[in-house]
Amino acid sequence: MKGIVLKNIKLNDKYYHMIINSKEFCLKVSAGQFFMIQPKEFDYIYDPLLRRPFGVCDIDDNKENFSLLYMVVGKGTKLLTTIREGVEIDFSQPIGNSFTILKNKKVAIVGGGIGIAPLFFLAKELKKNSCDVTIYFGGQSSEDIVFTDEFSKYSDRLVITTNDGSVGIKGFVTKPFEDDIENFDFVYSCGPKKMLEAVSKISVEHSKPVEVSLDERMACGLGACLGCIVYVREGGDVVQKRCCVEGPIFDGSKVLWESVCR
Amino acid sequence: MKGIVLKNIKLNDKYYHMIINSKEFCLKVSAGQFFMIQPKEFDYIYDPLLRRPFGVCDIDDNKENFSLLYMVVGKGTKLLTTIREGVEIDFSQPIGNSFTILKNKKVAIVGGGIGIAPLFFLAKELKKNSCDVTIYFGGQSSEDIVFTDEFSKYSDRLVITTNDGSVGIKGFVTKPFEDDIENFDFVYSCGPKKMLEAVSKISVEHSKPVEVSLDERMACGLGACLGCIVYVREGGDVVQKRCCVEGPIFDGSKVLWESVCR
Amino acid sequence: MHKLLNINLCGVEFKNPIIAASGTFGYGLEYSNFIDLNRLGGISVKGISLNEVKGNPMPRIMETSAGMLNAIGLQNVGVEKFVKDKLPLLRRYNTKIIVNFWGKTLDEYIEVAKILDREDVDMLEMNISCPNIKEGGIAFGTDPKMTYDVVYNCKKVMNSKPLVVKLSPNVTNIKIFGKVAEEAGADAISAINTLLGMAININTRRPFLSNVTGGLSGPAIKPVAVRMVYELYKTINIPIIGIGGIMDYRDVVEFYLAGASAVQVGTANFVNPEIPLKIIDDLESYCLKNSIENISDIKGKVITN
Amino acid sequence: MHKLLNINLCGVEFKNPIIAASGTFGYGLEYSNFIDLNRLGGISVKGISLNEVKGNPMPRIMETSAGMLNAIGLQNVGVEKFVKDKLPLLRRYNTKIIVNFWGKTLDEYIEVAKILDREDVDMLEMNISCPNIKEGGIAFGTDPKMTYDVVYNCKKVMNSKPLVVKLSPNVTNIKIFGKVAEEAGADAISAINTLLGMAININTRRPFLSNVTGGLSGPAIKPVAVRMVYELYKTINIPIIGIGGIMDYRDVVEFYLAGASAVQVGTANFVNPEIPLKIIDDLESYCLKNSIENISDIKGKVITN
Ligand SMILES: Cc1cc2nc3c(=O)[nH]c(=O)nc-3n(C[C@H](O)[C@H](O)[C@H](O)COP(=O)(O)OP(=O)(O)OC[C@H]3O[C@@H](n4cnc5c(N)ncnc54)[C@H](O)[C@@H]3O)c2cc1C
Ligand SMILES: Cc1cc2nc3c(=O)[nH]c(=O)nc-3n(C[C@H](O)[C@H](O)[C@H](O)COP(=O)(O)OP(=O)(O)OC[C@H]3O[C@@H](n4cnc5c(N)ncnc54)[C@H](O)[C@@H]3O)c2cc1C
Ligand SMILES: Cc1cc2nc3c(=O)[nH]c(=O)nc-3n(C[C@H](O)[C@H](O)[C@H](O)COP(=O)(O)O)c2cc1C
Ligand SMILES: Cc1cc2nc3c(=O)[nH]c(=O)nc-3n(C[C@H](O)[C@H](O)[C@H](O)COP(=O)(O)O)c2cc1C
Ligand code: FES
Ligand code: FES
Repeated sequence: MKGIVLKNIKLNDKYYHMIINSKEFCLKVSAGQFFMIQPKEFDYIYDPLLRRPFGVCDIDDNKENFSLLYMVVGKGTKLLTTIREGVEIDFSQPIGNSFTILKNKKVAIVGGGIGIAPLFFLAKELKKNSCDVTIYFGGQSSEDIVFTDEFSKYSDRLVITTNDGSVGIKGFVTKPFEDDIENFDFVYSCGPKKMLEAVSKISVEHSKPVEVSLDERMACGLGACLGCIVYVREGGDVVQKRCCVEGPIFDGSKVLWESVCR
Repeated sequence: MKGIVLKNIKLNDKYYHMIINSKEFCLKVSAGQFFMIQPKEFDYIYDPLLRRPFGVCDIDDNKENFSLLYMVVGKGTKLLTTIREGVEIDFSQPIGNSFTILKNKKVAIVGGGIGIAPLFFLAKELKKNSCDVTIYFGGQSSEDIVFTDEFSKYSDRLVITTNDGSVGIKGFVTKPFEDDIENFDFVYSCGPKKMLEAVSKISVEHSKPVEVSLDERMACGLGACLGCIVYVREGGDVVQKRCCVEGPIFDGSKVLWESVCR
Repeated sequence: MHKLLNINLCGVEFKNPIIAASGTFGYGLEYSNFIDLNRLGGISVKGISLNEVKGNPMPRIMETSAGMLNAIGLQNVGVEKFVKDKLPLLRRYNTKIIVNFWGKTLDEYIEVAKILDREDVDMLEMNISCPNIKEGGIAFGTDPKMTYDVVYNCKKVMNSKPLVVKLSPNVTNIKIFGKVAEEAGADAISAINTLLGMAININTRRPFLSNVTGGLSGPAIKPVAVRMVYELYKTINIPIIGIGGIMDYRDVVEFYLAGASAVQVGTANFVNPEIPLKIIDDLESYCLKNSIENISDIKGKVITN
Repeated sequence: MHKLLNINLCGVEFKNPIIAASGTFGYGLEYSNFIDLNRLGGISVKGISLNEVKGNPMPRIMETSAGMLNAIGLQNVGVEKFVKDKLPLLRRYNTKIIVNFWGKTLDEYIEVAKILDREDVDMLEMNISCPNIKEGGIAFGTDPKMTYDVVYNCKKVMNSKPLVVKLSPNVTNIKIFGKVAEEAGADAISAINTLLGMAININTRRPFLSNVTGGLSGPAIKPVAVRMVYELYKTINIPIIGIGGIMDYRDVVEFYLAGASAVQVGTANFVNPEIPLKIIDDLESYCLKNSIENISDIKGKVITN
């Protein structure tokens, strides 16, 4: 697919927000899905080579534009920051499974750092379906805490934590979440793997269903390369799932965390 | 060296003109010299890898800005077109030898296609030194004929030819040049190697001194890689010259054309 | 439709010489939602073995400059499931099916070859060059005697299908392996598989791949691949399928000039699944523009005097 | 000044482990107008032979994806002129001088080694891996017996200087060559030289290099180089100088973790002559930031369990 970059805004030194116009994409996508994007304007440049995966952060109400919230970490994301408004960019269809969208439930959303990106779209969908939404949003420090106004709009409670205490509660995001867990029917999470593992364990201990969005390194995003395997318990067996097409959303209670975390 | 890109103007589908601010560069450069430029904004991208050589096309009267006139042929030059005004760009010092700047002589300047680039700077210098300058400027077709107003300003006669006759005289630029050759004391040329060979032969036949600017593929532009060798007669011997540091300007009567042309 | 691009490889008619490379195209079906598989000349499926293989632990892939490293470890469903579950679905498409296969032992190679030879596939491609498994794989591809044995013995049990032998670039002299495979009965050679490489994460001080080393593919390796195809073309008489870093039609022409009779597109499928189709279109235009009646006319036509 | 980066290689003290790679730095002097040579750990000069060599016809270089091909053909002024004209000028700089050398025959290797051993240079680096000349060069580097003979015989005539042997990556098993060189008396190994590659101009249908094939260098080959250094480190006990695609300090750290005791920077010098100096600065900061007392502390420290 192709679409025009409408905005590519620097939020702070670490995060950017890009809005792309594509009705075709918006009509297909659901919360939790991601896409692969060519992190450069030119297809004849082979460094960086592969497309990069990003979660869908938001869709406008007219279903014409979608956005990605991205953190600058390496070559690809650095180059993404230089893409100018008005440029046509190449990306894949929406890929993967999506979060379960419940109705009229009390849900917790736990996001860590850039893991917050696909949770915005999720919160919006859950609110539309009359859920009571509590968002736990944790970061290293204040610059990781972005989009708070928007998150307030799509949640009933927004709990912010930072490791250095620069905004919100000082400490890990899992702490306030664990304190409140008995209030919830369902838990959603995205963020660093260590955090997802903790969120899943806490949820399991309290017998709460939990869905996590996993980021594995990806080459194809099509289910072909077998580079993005996640090990999951199914019945009594451990089975291999391709994070790109059979994920990125997994039942947190089933994931073999020891094979994932590094 | 580094400098700010002040302009990067599309002249037509084939040619661009870039102006870079760098007093340091301007104070050192003389007509016929070239420089290597990183054809991208980012040094952590390794495709394209090497810097690209370009002749110096013009220097402003305050010696603050210099320009390059470039033809879009491959990856590097395509990327060059995307460099935005205001961006800081990395380039080498002025490299190589330079054209002999005569005083009060009648000179012919023969340029073919993009070979015209360094000849503009040359014409300006020769005019400053009270030479009578005739410029022969040949191209495939009308889009190769750029900067004619400026060339008129720095020449006493401007003869334009195109292979397809779309502007100027139809045919090769060497024809009108050969017709007039007896009028000149000295010949300068830059352009396709076949043309340089022809210009050199004609000059030698009429016992006119001739200087040509040669384009060899270059990796380092420093004299280190030995990738840009030109074979030249010196005394009775044939010697190897590095086009980058011992050129790019050669005595056209001395060049071993059979080893150069391909 | 594609007269300019029709080729015959060991008696099999391909509508065009663009084949999806093994391991980069799954079982083909993965791509069916993204591109029209009917347009491809052929598909070489992920390397099949006698029994199901789970592959290496994660992480298995890493990008490098103009290339990528992989150590998937030949994960596959095994020949039985492949034939039962994947092949019938794949056969619905009008494209040639090449089955890439391998074994941990000589007997496994023979067994898989025997099974596949009876099935509805167009060609077999023997992988003796995978750098990412401990047993078998690359050992068969880096010792001429073992290469001879495995090719000879598989060919002996095959009655109907052409056998392509896929060579490893991790050798001092690829000509020897081409020659040996030819002598042992190979109907064609494909070259190259990946170069053995390694990358280390300086923050964790661990290799980026759990397997420590992996196979390097992509544009970075194209010059090595073109050189090897050229060397093979001067040495052997059976056709060569050129592989390595092909990203556009120009690369295909380059491999043809070096001596290839067809090509496989690998890593490019990851970069953008539409690349093979674009190559087919562009290659056709190229032939038209250059008055080339059939792409085979330029095979080996590099001028080196 | 650079305590963090001081290293001792075969008894020679380097102020830092960043050495300019042979063939990419001329005779050093070419760079003296662009950078302060005194800051470099060392310079490995362009491969020197007994007699002057004019090299291959043009064209000799071509860029490829994240790399370049060269077939310079070891053009050099010959050992006599080098010693008379270049060495005295180079010696004015406070940096270690490694003389890369080669021969067309065993006798030539020995002769050059003998001459250089008596001169005011710090180390000799034997090139048995240049892919771009017909005689000698790579033949010595792809046959273990020849490798042994040339190393053993050169070492025998050398009394004072350490001998580094530079290996070719164009072999099935580099460990064998490392082992053989060590047994024959090499004091250190440098790896790797260029990979043999080829590129064809589809418009002219001619190879981009007059020599048809050439040596591939640059970031494209880094994964192969790191893998080979890692393999060598596990096999031999003499120090390894890591070479191949180094562009920044992170690459240097990667080679160290794989097992290198020093590195050479090659193609990067063409990309920007200031790269080696930037690497030195950045490497120092890296050591400080990570509380590494001396860069050697991380040698071979890749974690592979
Ligand atoms: C399903 C999914 C959704 C994602 N959503 C987002 C998002 O919404 N916002 C965001 O900022 N980031 C997201 N990421 C992570 C993002 O893809 C990486 O940060 C990005 O690819 C890094 O590219 P780079 O070139 O800057 O870094 P480099 O380190 O130069 O990348 C090198 C290679 O590693 C891969 N890679 C590196 N880090 C990661 C990672 N953490 N996960 C997967 N692949 C990686 C790249 O794809 C590439 O192939 C997501 C990842 C996945 C798998
Ligand atoms: C001394 C000198 C002065 C030059 N002055 C100008 C000028 O003023 N304006 C202009 O438009 N062009 C000039 N050129 C040619 C210009 O350098 C090439 O067109 C440019 O490098 C092509 O780069 P690319 O990436 O677009 O093409 P690619 O084909 O992708 O380049 C691949 C490689 O080949 C080299 N290369 C390709 N073509 C040439 C060529 N004709 N000459 C030298 N190297 C080449 C590149 O440097 C690069 O390493 C000059 C060349 C030299 C040697
Ligand atoms: C992820 C991945 C998996 C691969 N798996 C196989 C395989 O199963 N069998 C095989 O013969 N080659 C396999 N290869 C090698 C490719 O078929 C091809 O030879 C190689 O990647 C070079 O081509 P490229 O540069 O176009 O990718 C694999 C390559 C990659 C990148
Ligand atoms: C133009 C060029 C010339 C070279 N000449 C020599 C040489 O004379 N002797 C030698 O041992 N290696 C030579 N090399 C190989 C380099 O020293 C180095 O081993 C190789 O380029 C890989 O390192 P890099 O990727 O950093 O360039 C040459 C490389 C290049 C690019
Ligand atoms: S990224 Fe290729 S299979 Fe998932
Ligand atoms: S370009 Fe390297 S010596 Fe001239």
